Amino acid sequence: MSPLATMVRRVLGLGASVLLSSFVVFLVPFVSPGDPVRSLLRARMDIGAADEATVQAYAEQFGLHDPMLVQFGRWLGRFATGDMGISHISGTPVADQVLPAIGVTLSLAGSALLVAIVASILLGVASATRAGQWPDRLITSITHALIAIPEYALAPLLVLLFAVRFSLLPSAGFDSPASLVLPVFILALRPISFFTVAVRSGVCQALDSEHVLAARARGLSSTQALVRHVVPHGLLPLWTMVGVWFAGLLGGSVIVEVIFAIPGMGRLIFDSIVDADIPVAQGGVVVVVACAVVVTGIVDLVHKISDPNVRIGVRHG
Amino acid sequence: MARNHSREILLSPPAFILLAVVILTIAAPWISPYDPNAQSLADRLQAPSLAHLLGTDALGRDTLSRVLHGGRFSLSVALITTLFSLLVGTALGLLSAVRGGWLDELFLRVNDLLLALPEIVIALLIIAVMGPGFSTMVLSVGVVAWTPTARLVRSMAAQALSTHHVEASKHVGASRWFILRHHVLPFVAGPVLAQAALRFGLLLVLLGSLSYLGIGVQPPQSDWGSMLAEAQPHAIRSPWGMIAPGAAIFLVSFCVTLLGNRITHVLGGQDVLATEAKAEIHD
Amino acid sequence: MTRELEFIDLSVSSGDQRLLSEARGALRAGELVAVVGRSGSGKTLLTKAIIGLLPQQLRVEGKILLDGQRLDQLDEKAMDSVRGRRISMLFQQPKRVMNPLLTIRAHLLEALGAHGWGKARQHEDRVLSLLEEVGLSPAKQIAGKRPDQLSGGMAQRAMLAIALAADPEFILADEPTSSLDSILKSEVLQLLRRKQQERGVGVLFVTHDIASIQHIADRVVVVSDGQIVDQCPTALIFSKDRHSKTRELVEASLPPLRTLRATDSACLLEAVDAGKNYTRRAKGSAALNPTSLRLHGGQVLGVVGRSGSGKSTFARLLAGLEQPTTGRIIHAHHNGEATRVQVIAQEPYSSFDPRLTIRTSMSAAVHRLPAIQAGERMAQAMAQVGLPEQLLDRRPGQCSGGQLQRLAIARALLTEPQVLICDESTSALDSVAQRHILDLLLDLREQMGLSLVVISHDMDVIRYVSDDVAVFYEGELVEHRPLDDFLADPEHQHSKDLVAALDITAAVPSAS
Amino acid sequence: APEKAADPEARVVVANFRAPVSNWALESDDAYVLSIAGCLETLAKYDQGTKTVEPMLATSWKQSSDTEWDFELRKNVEFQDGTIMDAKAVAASLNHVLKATAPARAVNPKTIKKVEALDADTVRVTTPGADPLLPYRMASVNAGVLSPAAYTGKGIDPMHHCTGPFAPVSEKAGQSLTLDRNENYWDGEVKLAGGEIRYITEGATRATQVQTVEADISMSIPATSLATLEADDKISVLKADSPRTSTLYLNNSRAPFDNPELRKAATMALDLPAMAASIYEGAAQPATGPFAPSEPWANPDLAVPQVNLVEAKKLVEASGYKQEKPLEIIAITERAEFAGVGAIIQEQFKQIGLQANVVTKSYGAAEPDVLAGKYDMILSQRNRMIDIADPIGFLQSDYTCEGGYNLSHYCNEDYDKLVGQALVEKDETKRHDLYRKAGDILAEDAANVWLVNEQAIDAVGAKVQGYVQDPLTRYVLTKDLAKTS
Ligand SMILES: Nc1ncnc2c1ncn2[C@@H]1O[C@H](COP(=O)(O)OP(=O)(O)OP(=O)(O)O)[C@@H](O)[C@H]1O
Ligand SMILES: Nc1ncnc2c1ncn2[C@@H]1O[C@H](COP(=O)(O)OP(=O)(O)OP(=O)(O)O)[C@@H](O)[C@H]1O
Ligand SMILES: [Mg+2]
Ligand SMILES: [Mg+2]
Repeated sequence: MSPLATMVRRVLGLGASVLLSSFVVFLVPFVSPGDPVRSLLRARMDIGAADEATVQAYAEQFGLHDPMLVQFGRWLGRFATGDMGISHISGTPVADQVLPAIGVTLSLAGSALLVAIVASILLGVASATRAGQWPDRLITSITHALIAIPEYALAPLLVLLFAVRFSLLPSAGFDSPASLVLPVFILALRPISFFTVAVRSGVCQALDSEHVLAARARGLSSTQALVRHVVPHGLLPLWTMVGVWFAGLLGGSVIVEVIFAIPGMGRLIFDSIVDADIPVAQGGVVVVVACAVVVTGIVDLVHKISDPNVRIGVRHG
Repeated sequence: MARNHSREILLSPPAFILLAVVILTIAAPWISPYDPNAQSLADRLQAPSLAHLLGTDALGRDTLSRVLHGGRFSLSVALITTLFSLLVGTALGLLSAVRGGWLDELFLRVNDLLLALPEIVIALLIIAVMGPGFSTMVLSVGVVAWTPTARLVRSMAAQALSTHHVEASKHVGASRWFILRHHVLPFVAGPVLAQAALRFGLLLVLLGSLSYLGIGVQPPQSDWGSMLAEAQPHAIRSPWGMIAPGAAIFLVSFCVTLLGNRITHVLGGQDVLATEAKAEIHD
Repeated sequence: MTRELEFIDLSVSSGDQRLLSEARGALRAGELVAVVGRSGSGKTLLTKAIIGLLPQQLRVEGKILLDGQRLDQLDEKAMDSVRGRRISMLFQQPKRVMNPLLTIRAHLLEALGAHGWGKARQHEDRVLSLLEEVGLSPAKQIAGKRPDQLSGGMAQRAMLAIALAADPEFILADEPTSSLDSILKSEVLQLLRRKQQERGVGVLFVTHDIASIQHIADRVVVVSDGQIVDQCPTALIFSKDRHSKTRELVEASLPPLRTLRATDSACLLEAVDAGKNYTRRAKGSAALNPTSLRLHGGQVLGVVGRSGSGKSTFARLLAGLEQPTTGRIIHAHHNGEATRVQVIAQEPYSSFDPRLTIRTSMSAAVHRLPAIQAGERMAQAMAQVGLPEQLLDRRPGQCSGGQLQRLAIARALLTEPQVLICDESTSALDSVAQRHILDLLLDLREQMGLSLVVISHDMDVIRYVSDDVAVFYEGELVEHRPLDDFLADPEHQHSKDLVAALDITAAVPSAS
Repeated sequence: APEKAADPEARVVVANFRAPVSNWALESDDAYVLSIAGCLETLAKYDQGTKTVEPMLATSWKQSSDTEWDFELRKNVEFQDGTIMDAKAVAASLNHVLKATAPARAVNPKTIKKVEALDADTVRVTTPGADPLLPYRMASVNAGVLSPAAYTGKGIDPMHHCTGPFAPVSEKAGQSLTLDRNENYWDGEVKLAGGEIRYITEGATRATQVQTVEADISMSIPATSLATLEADDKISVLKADSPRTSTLYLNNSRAPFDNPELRKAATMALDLPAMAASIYEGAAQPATGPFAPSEPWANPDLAVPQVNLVEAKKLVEASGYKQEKPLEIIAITERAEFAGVGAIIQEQFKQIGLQANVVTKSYGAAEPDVLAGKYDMILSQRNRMIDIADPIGFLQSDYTCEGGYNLSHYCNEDYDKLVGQALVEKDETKRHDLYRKAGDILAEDAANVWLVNEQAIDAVGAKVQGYVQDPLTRYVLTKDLAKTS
């Protein structure tokens, strides 16, 4: 398939994904129990019953009692002009909530992945170059253990240890580099395992490949060959995974965001769905989906350009 | 899988531990020292003792009994969702690989979408609609859980189908069924089984996180995740309440991952985690 | 004193198994020594053992002397400065041994020991002159390319430039030409010989094909089952009283002894303006331009052409594995049944599922028959290809390449084909095994009246089996004539090149 | 030891349980955040110590007719942006809240007809009917006053637009509000250089923050963290009766709890002290009735209901109730402790022969059924003095036959009559008397089971000085709050 056709398909796919996901989110208040307008009012004010007139007036203000498709059409019309709508709770533009949140999450997910990349390169190379020996077995065990850790159990324990007990790190928030340490560490755990395995197998494969042997025959020392020929190849499979994980972490760090009181995307979506603030939830989901599709698309593209195995394609015949 | 292979898998330490956990949880009603819901408000938040091996929780309920009973819930939900995703994922993955065309295209798009929407957000949407509970949990996780399996099956089946030997078989007149049965399924089965083990572990943790967030299992029922959530506020005074269910989730998930890894290992494959990674590289 | 690379009692073992035992020999500067032997005989092990790059699990014993200095006792660091600088290597698959992420320039700089920051500029002249020396121009442009952007021949030349970069005294060449087509092969061989003589380098040239090196090698060393069984000056290799293993190799490279021509019979298969364009766009060159051709019963059609010239595409169209985008393929009907066509693929190891027994794989062809009948048919097919029935219960990993290729033929025979298309079916095999398969094919034609389409980039093969030759060039059938006419008077420029290449590598008459 | 001197450069960090969600709309609960921050001030102020409404931005007020109140503004009060606070600005602020689509609970068109500036220093508030509680309303945070410049096209901008001791200077969305000392504060010198309000909705995290000294004051500490904090000698834990009572609402409108005998049995079955001591960690008092004992209108003679299983069983039998299927206790998910409370109730009901299941639901999901009277029991909690320090709103909406929030669907004409009288009673003592009688009727009828009176718990770090706890969570950063270095 030509690059242009791929691009067009991707863009169409992106549009479809965004539309579909926003519609799914949009449906939630229509099919879930409870009155969404009262939910919205409750989010503005403490538990208590709003009287019917208030509910009516409030619904009127945001057109919440219009037929479903009319509402969705209105949202779409606005969205087409780049306007994500108005939050039903704060009455402010959705973008004002979504953009800071995505910023927070981007830096959180970005740092976590950065940590994971660095750690996994070290671990993966260390274990591949000692394949079958104890460092390899140890690292492999660690990678298997990391994914089994329930982060919601580990995070509170780490807070108790590092924040409460030793006062080394802040227990929550998102303002100083120190406040990033624990959440980033916890978010990085799982990617570290997956990345390490990818790097390890990539490096193992590269170690076995003939071009590394040829490089040695050219007079490169084993370290030089490792740095110049093995590791770059070992890392090729990593980049696609980074893309996928990046996409996943954008909205998927709810637990960490809740535990560490971080005003990120996962939390924003979580709260807005709970409070029935659908424009915000829609905006959040759309941005997450769009970012995810774009990121995976870019990674795919980079992968296609950078990985010669993919670039050449498998010969038929 | 050859017989000695199965033996190598089944006679391993993780398999024993898992078996023990499963037996203990199944037998929970008979072996647990207390009724998991029996409260004794006077004996709350006790440290481990002879009377309560793992101490008591905030309502004075025996933590050990609750971990055992909670395991029934946690493990069965995780098992059901894993089986569900295994069946659905394998069927759809095969279909997509074999049929190709628009079906495959549709499959890829749906996958892209589900990949872009974090699992927990999807779970949240479903819970918002259906309210929390057992079936919601299974459904909300099941909706997404099949995709990694399907992607793996699709990519492996496509890989199997594009081999020279399949082409050779086809050309000498092998039927579709012959190819599926001899060339594709044996190729796919091992990694998929290994991945299912891995998925079970991951799902156990994910389901726990729903309960932890309070949108999963609802009291008075409890699973390991909700036990963790209940115990967290008391963590300083009584860390056992958190450590026990946390360790249970970790132990089961870890063992089952090791087991999955053993499967790929005896099949001469890579690390089980790579099955998940392979599933991610698509299109 | 001439420089000398000597190995004494060199053994390589894996566990208790001796893979190479007590090899002894020497290579002097300015000399080209051919190491010949069948696949798996230990040729590669020998070269890797000399340069000290065997995998760690293999144990090496014996002495390796470079100008009297014990290489086997050097530490890794010292060895690093021998490799590339004093002894370098050439490999069979140039693209696979180059780092696909790096440019040719980067490879050359590495070989020059100049891969640091800022050193590139200083050595640019050296890089370009090396490339020009091996006939790669414009050098500047080629230096900037990555391996996958080069053709096979160019890559092999680049490989040679890399090997020559640090001005080594010895080059160990492990089958550097066996993946090239005849024309390229002769070009590269000549280039190698020239450079070797100009620079006075000692070359150890590994091959399984005596014919290809008979004009350039000074001496021949014959390896069989991990042992050096024979060595002598090249000229003496053809004498009748040499070691039996030597004879075997020599015979496999002999010119055709047969000039049997099948009598014309009915047309089985006909291509009428059949062409194929893989891309959907109308523009852009088609993989195969419209081609017309007839195939008769019992005929052997040899198909030659460079890589990418459309040979396989044509074969796939004939076999019905692909639908032509223009024209059509007409199958003759005989007793109401259309002509049955079967294809034998190139790679013996990939044409059987490694997890299944051969029997299961074979049963694909007869799984619709009752079990007993199917078993009988398989036994019969095995007999036809001259293999014992026990082989059926092995897995592909337990069979040799030659056996697998026979098994592939047996599987094809199960469908009772009238036409057998062999797409490079022997090029992965050593010359002896290749000869055996070709003989088997000719036998089958003899016995069963099979028509054969033999696709090969190796003119020796074509000449050995064909009645008629079809030459493809850039997706076009440029020549289609009886073999003798073709050899005597090739018309198309490409055909002329092919025939000329044949002369250079042609075997001398057996009486010598 | 002698108290250390306060540091004039010190800033105090407050971990607040509430995050502003409504773009600082004063009719919403965001007003509480601004009030806690020491930014937003009101004309009057309810003093927790004296239990009276006292002057703040207004120096005095008088009722010029049954429905008209004139507030005399304090002179020379400047907004933090330097503009003068005059009657026009005050009227504009209040009218803004009155015009809101979703108006505030205490300040809305039903309680206030109009607000106008009589002259530069006098604001007239007109009520639809006689309302002795108007000064209370004007003390609610929703009646806060902001500079005219705060009302922008894009909503409310509080930065430097209040009158209070602290001026907001910047906000990190979803995280915190930073404030600096108001050098020109009308009520004198402000001791702290500034402060920060951090929005931390997770209770456990708030508790941790004060332990780690990331926060100086953590508000609304969850009961579960209480023991830990109390064990920490660097932290003082302040408790006060809050106007919230956790209540097991019984559906009075349908079987079986339309039978008062059965409701009484339910009350007798529950061991409230044990509940308060366990789930609530002693951070709540077993309830004696609809009011907390510390409230002026509570009946001091009411005692915590005694567990009496024998009597309760008898009542159940006497009621003739035959249980066919288990009753349902809805525990709302918004309050984590209700799951445990529900579990306890389930156990204790079992002992008097009532089978019940606990189902957890979000309040939003449960509300339609509850309001429609389609439920058995729901665990919820209710603030009696939302926004104003008087229970009349609560008594009216929650228990009168026509009450807008009568979850228990309770209806008693005698009760309604008492509430009607209280509504127009100007004399405070008499009014409180009426409240008490109304409360007695509720208790007598066992309208619901009032479980525990919750307490407001704040945790305060050792360096903080001059912190006065406000159970209604309105005032935290005050001019007198200080911190040692
Ligand atoms: N790393 C290894 N471990 C064990 N056995 C090996 C290893 N490498 C090669 N061998 C075995 O050693 C023998 C000689 O192998 P070698 O690669 O030298 O053959 P070759 O003569 O180069 O064959 P070809 O012409 O196919 O390249 C073979 O039987 C091979 O299976
Ligand atoms: N499935 C395919 N899709 C697209 N292009 C193809 C496909 N198969 C072959 N081609 C292209 O068609 C052209 C002819 O290929 P073909 O395989 O027929 O060459 P060949 O003569 O068999 O070469 P070789 O000697 O390398 O096997 C080449 O340019 C090739 O890249
Ligand atoms: Mg070799
Ligand atoms: Mg080909």
